[in-house]
Amino acid sequence: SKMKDANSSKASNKTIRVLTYANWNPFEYLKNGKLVGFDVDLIKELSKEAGYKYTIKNASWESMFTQLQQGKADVGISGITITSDRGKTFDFSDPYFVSRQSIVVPQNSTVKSASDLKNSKIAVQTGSTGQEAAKKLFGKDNSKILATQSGVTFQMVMHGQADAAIGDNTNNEKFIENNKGNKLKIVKDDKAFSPEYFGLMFPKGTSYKKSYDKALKKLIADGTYQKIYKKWFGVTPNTKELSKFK
Amino acid sequence: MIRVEHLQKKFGNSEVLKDINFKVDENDVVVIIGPSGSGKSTLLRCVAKLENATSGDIFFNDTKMTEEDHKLCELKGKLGMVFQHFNLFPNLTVLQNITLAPILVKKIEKKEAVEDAKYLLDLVGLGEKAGAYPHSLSGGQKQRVAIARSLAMHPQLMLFDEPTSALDPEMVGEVLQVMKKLANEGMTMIIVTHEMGFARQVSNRVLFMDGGHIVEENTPDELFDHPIHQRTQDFLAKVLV
Amino acid sequence: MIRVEHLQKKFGNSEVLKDINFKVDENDVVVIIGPSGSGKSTLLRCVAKLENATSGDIFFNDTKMTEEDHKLCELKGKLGMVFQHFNLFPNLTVLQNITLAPILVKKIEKKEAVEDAKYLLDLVGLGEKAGAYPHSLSGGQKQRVAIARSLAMHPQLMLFDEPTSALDPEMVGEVLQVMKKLANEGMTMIIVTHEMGFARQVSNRVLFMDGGHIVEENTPDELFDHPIHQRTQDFLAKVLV
Amino acid sequence: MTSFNFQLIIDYLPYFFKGIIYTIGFSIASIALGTVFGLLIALGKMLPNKFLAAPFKGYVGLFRGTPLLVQILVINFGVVPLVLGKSNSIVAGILALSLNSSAYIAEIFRSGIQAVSEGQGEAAATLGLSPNQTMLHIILPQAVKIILPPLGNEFISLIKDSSLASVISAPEVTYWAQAMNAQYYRVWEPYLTSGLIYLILTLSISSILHSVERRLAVND
Amino acid sequence: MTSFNFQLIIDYLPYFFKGIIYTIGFSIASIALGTVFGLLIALGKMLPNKFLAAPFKGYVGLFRGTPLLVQILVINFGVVPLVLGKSNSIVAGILALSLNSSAYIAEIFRSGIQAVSEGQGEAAATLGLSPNQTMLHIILPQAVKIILPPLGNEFISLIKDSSLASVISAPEVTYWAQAMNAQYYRVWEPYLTSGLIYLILTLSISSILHSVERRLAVND
Ligand SMILES: Nc1ncnc2c1ncn2[C@@H]1O[C@H](COP(=O)(O)OP(=O)(O)OP(=O)(O)O)[C@@H](O)[C@H]1O
Ligand SMILES: Nc1ncnc2c1ncn2[C@@H]1O[C@H](COP(=O)(O)OP(=O)(O)OP(=O)(O)O)[C@@H](O)[C@H]1O
Ligand SMILES: [Mg+2]
Ligand SMILES: [Mg+2]
Repeated sequence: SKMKDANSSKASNKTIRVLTYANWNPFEYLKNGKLVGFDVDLIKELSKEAGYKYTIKNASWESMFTQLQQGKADVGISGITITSDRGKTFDFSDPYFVSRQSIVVPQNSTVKSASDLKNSKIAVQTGSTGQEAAKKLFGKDNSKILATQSGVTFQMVMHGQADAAIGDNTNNEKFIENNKGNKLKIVKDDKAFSPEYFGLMFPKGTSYKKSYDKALKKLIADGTYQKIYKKWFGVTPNTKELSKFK
Repeated sequence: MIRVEHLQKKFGNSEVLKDINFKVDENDVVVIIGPSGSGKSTLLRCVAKLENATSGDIFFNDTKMTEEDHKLCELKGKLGMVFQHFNLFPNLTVLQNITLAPILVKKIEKKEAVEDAKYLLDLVGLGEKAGAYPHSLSGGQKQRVAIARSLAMHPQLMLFDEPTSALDPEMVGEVLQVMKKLANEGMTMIIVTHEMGFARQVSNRVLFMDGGHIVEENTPDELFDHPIHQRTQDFLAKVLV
Repeated sequence: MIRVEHLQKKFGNSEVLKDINFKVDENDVVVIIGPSGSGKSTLLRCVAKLENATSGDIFFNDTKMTEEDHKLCELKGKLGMVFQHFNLFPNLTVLQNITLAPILVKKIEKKEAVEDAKYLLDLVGLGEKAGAYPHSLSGGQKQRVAIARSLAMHPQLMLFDEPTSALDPEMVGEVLQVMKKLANEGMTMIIVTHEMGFARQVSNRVLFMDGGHIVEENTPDELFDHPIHQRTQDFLAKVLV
Repeated sequence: MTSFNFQLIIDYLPYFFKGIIYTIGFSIASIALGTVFGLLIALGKMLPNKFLAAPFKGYVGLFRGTPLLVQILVINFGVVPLVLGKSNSIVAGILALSLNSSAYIAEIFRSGIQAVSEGQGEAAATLGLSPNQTMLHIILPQAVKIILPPLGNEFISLIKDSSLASVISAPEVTYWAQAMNAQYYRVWEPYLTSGLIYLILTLSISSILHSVERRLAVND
Repeated sequence: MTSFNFQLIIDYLPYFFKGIIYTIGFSIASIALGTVFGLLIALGKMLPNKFLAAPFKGYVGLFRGTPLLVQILVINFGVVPLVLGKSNSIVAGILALSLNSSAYIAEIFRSGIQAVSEGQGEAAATLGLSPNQTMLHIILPQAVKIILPPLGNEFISLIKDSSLASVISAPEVTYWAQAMNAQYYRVWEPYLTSGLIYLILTLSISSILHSVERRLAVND
């Protein structure tokens, strides 16, 4: 504990500026006006462990990227998927969450897997990893991949403008759970959709990456991570999946 | 031709026309005189259906002019009016100002309408202004165009509201000449004017208005030479010096 | 007081004023007559600096009026103008129309300005219309308000562009009376008018314009009784019948 | 900002060109329809009979009062499928943009028509012109001259608002900018490009309107 | 639509009320500032000297030609921190909305000022009023009467555009609607509520303007 004290006194004059886009229950959202969620709890524990004070601010998705790029903030945590494209502009921490895409179709649909969607119209959220996955499966220039806002993808399926929507599975489950009358169902296809890994996102060349990576390892080791995960997702995580990231 | 019965006009609470009764027969030339604010313009505007009377009736060729009259437009075309303030159309040239209504309302061939318009422009001494826009005309020139525009519809009844008030004396003479010619050709006219000499020469009846009433009505010679009412006498005394 | 030298005014290619020269001394009353379109209004507008002359100079109290003159506004306040078309301010009541400039430009106390305005309104016979808006006035009433509005600035020089053309003869007499009184009090005036009788009584000089020229300039008696130029003779022959 | 990558823009140029065609098409069609509808609604709103005018007033209140995005979604998922049997993002986009802008344009027309002096209508009436003829030949030409600047505002808003059609996947300029942003995770290249395109389009329309204004001002 | 859950709305009402305060505050401040700036820019744009008028023309072109969203972001992350030392979403939101709407309002003022007859300015000039006095006492009162309907358009657009301030996390109505949507994964409850709020706000402003219009029309 002596060691810890020294650590925090050394770093206490450093305040980390954290950004998030609080629009994704249960990762981060406003509950009765307060910023809550898995990411919010995690960054709190991670910062404490790394010995930083921190402030967390709600920003829009795009302005979060812009501000990080301009160095106006130090870290973004918002269910951001680690991709090599993003990696050209930003640094990422080690992954802290594994996510998969899934397919949403009408309840009477016969779709069983992603391969059944060839020649179908597919709604995806602009800029999402679902869009990425759809392009990888069905071609980059496929005009049948319809990009739109989140939420509207489900409307498109319900109104027949699209045959299916591809999006983050957590998202899909939450929506269907909360909108039971919409006659939609989820089709999972773990073979088609490779896992995605969420990471903390830093401006390129940051010095904080190292201390947060260390803190994450520590939290996983002492079970804090698992406690937070259970609180928000109701299940215990398979932390082994995290280490499959390369 | 036109018959006005018990016409009353109020603006809010002020009664501007009070129980007006008169008749204009075909070929009549009626002149209305009276002091400023006596209601002369308002009366003409009621006859032209630009104002709705508060009560009373107006008959045109024995047809009652009602607000709902579907043929009001058609009626109006038979009834020309020259305004105190010209009201030329600023978006149209002088020639277009004159030919617009004949072409649209009377469905006259454009070529014919232009010819007629040019004849009328020459008549009012503005032959060379056919292509000009109203903004570039002097006051007198505007008024003459307005007269030509009304004449172009060859209406059955012409209403003139001080048509020469913006004209110089030289032009007044020429315009009055035109109006006299119209009168001789049998055009029915109601004229608000202060040109007493002209009134005497051209009209067969003069109405004197004051305070919203027709105070006196007579032939020009009788009214000018032997006015009956004190108010008429006072007015003419000042005017005819 | 005012001196015009070699004034020329073109609208595009048409030369409306051609080498105009004249002088108005203090207490002068100059009347300008001439046929429609001869340039009378344009000349007044150049003097009032509402139009910029194409060439030539205008001096006011020996100061050259240039476009860049910072004191142009101040100068303009000393120079009243009554328009052929009234140009009352529709957003203001009659009283406000009259008191606006004295209060804003002359910085006169509001109470004083209102008193003066009421005196002037009575003068033009519109005492009871102080609270009315211009839209509810007859043509003649509007013109009288416009005259009162100009007088309220007690200018050194008054320009009148056919100030009585929209008035009925009764009112013409009264307004001319006011103008006569102003002349007697020593007000310098330039008046475009067709009231030849008035011109003779009130003016000490008459200019006859035609086609953008000052054709003839003389005392009223000389000009009306012994016109020199043929054009003047023709014009007066038609007008003075 | 990390170094600006022009190559990305060049790669995406074909898509932006396609997008420009759609954006211009959306804009022209909606400006034309919106102006016609707007004029009709202005005339309706000025009907002397209060009951007849009421629906037009309601129309203006509703279309100005609710977000265009909602109008686009409702028309795309609700109205168009009802009429055509299926969603069509092009039809829905043009329809929504026209209906929305017509509410604003109606108010602009109303202001211009009311600014034309009453004497004009009276002179036309005494010449026997019908109310329609008076409106067409006398009032409207004078009104249009007055309202050109605010009409320009509205047309410009419309061009920019056409970007909202991207939400129903109409492949116009913003759709491709978003696609480019999504593909490369770059903000500046796509949005500066699309911003420049909109700037050029809006400056073009306002210079067209300015030259019309100048032409009409000649007979002042 | 799945069953509409009023309880969710009731739970969120306190936030919506807070949001309404912000939205109204944004709107009133921006309407006031935008109108003042707009008038100044209109006067600048009408300067007879072309060189002096050019920057005002440029301003209008730029602010009408680029997306409001971009203007908000640039002002929030670029301009405000430069002046205040740090970002402030309230200041930035009001500033961006005012500057943006002033470009549109300038064009509206210009149309109204040009529609007032020249004789008015001439009469005022011969009475010795300075150009400023003429503008203030004679031209503007008449111009404002003419332009009330398109001004209403602009004020309404501004109220709705204030929702874009949610992008810089200004806690106005749309911000809370988005938060509610994110928390519950429900579309209709949050967006119908916010839509209704905007509808009420815009109908209020247009009925205020209509009554001003009626009052001014009396002396016609
Ligand atoms: N729209 C109106 N609202 C209120 N009062 C009005 C209106 N129009 C006219 N009046 C009033 O009605 C009276 C008669 O006006 P009218 O224009 O008919 O007079 P006039 O006899 O034509 O006068 P002039 O010879 O000066 O033209 C005037 O007192 C005028 O103030
Ligand atoms: N803005 C203008 N553009 C072109 N021509 C003009 C313009 N203003 C006046 N004119 C022309 O200049 C000439 C003189 O006009 P002005 O108004 O000075 O005549 P006026 O002597 O006052 O006539 P009136 O007695 O009819 O009022 C006319 O031929 C007229 O058409
Ligand atoms: Mg009259
Ligand atoms: Mg003149």
